[in-house]
Amino acid sequence: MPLVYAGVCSHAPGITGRKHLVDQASLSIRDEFYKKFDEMRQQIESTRPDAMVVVAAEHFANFFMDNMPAFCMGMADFYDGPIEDEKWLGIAKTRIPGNPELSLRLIKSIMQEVDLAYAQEWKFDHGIIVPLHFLTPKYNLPVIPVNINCQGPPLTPLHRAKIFGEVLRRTFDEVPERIALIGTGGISHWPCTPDSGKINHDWDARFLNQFLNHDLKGMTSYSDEETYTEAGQGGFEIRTFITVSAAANGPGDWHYYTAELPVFAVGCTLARLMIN
Amino acid sequence: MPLVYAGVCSHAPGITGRKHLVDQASLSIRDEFYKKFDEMRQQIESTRPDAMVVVAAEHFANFFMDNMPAFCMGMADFYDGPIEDEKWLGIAKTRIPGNPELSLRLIKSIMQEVDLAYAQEWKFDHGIIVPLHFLTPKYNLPVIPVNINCQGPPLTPLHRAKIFGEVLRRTFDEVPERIALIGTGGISHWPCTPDSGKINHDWDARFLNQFLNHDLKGMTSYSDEETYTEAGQGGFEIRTFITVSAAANGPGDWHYYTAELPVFAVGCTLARLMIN
Amino acid sequence: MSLYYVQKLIYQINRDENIRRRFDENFNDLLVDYELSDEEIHALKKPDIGLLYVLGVNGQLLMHYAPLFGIEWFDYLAAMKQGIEEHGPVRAGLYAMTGGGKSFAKENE
Amino acid sequence: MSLYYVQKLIYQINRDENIRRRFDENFNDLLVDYELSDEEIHALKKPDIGLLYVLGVNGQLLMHYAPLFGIEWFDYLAAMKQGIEEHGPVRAGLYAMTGGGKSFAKENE
Ligand SMILES: [Fe+3]
Ligand SMILES: [Fe+3]
Repeated sequence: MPLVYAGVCSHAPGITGRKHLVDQASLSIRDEFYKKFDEMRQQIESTRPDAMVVVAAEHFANFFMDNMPAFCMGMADFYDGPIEDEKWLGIAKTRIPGNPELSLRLIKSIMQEVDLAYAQEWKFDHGIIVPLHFLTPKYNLPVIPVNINCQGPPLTPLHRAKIFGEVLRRTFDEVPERIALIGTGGISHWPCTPDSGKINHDWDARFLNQFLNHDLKGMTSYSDEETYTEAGQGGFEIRTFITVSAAANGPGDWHYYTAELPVFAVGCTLARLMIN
Repeated sequence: MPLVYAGVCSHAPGITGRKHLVDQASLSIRDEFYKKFDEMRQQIESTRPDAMVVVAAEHFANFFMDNMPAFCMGMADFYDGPIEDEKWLGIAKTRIPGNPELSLRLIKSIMQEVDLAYAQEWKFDHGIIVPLHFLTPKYNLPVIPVNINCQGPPLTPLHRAKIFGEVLRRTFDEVPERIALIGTGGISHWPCTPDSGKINHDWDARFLNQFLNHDLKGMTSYSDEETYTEAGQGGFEIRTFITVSAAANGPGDWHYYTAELPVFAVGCTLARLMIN
Repeated sequence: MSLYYVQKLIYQINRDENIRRRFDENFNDLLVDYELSDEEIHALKKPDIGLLYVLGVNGQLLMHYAPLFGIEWFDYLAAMKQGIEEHGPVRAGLYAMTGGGKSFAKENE
Repeated sequence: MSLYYVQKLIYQINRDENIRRRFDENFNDLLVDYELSDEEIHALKKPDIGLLYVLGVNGQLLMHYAPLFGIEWFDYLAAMKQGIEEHGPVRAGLYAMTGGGKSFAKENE
């Protein structure tokens, strides 16, 4: 059982960068959210992973329209981050260990079915470093980053994100290493657009319900137009949830959600899936 | 019948850059080769294409191991080339028209099945500009470039190059534009390695025979180790031939080959496929 | 298509130290390296954040560009809204593909 | 793994005008920006084309690097062969995956 953990979490930069801006009345909610994030860290650690594969949706840190891959996996010795200003993000610059030899085995296997790009250099933006800050705060677990194009249209089709998840799982099952898989992003949010700060609580509830019930048909049925209208630009990041769901092949058995921290500009979400 | 032409050709830089270095005794062979290239141009023009899709294997002009896609398609308004020195290559710098709107339709369709990257900027190296120099010498036909990773391991698997060709064909069949498809590269050669200048005539004959007989099983049966040993680094470029063969779905009905121009450092190859 | 070059310029200013230095020292000289229309150059230099939004610049790029000119967060958000009012719906890029980039806050809340 | 940075440096010298200028003006200063071992720095500065080949640098990169030091084509080819003799088979990259980068000319001809 080389896939030992599968989960998802939010990655909005406000979670670390604006923690001091949470109003007095909401401090207990913030602290509960952080506590749940730490609970997730403990869950992961208890599965004794050898590496963490983080499937994220980056924001023009490494990838641009001069060469925009649908999927890309890191194959570097180490990764530096955050690429953003340390103070703005509330996370100090650091170097995170990779495992290029494991990356190479995974990539060679995955590319038999999914045409992913590979990258021997990668600077983590908040999409990866915010989750790592909570889930492996000592940065002592080797990380292998993955990106899905959720930013520059044409975006990666949802059903390809599902197939990618299935192939990831098949590939993890081939290697001896114990792997924790984390998807980051979503759910509804409108970062850096006129509706920034808005959260569509109902849409989040609907999607999260599909996710927790392993309803891949439901999760892959959204059009980009629909998602943008109802869930904002940030909603495109459901691709990372779909990949993790397809890889785990199981329903959720633990989760946390709150829309009560608007200064974080996202419905803060954490979930763990059963691995079947 | 929106795929109106399918063919392949060599792209070695010596073909244009070292044309003055052909020894006196071989000038007639050189001129025959150029004449055949021009015959191919006439064949293409007679099919009245609206655009030419060039499937090539570039040489670290645009793509590097910081983000190496298995497949990438251009989506730019125009493309500049050659990226190399004009005198070294014997081709003047120019701007080649693209068709970004057609690119977008193709990419959106292809990415339903093949996870290709897209690029809104692309500088052509000899892998594309040498063929264009002969096949659309006025640079007045819109070109859409495609790259397959034949340079930085892990390389694109041969069977994915085949699937990519099948998907390209399905996609071409969906659009009203008349498309000429050209694969460039190969066959055996040892560019910029200790065996530079060598040509394996027997290996070329075997592979070309498979190509002309639409033997995709044979063409996709080579291991990279085998190809490197017998056909050199340049042999990895058979991926472009495989893609074109799968797209055309037919045998060859016209070809030219000579190993008698060693100063071009490649067995000079031209072929046209029947479209079935 | 030249939206690509507008975005590329902003991307490189955001991520490439050498380009950022050229932006600081001589923006006109830097602009020459990109294929830009007069409207785009005007929007970039002013800067007209609203027009850049309407031209299709992704917010993930634009939100890093505004502060270089001292534009604060809420002014940045307001500028995008005003851009839609002045110049009409978003013309290209992510938001044009998905509804013109208008605010959906009213419809949904 | 630091083969990546050796190749990146050569790639950027080949393709990026700004990096090329820094290479011309102050190579030592440029080298600091890359994660390189002493052996790699030595091979790049000398330059030891044969050792760079053995370290795994792709010929499509290396053949553009040699002429920057006035190394002619046939000397470039000879240097690679000599590298294999001196330092053993190619250690990483394309040629290591596919037979150690030795010359196959004799076996096949
Ligand atoms: Fe995000
Ligand atoms: Fe080539």
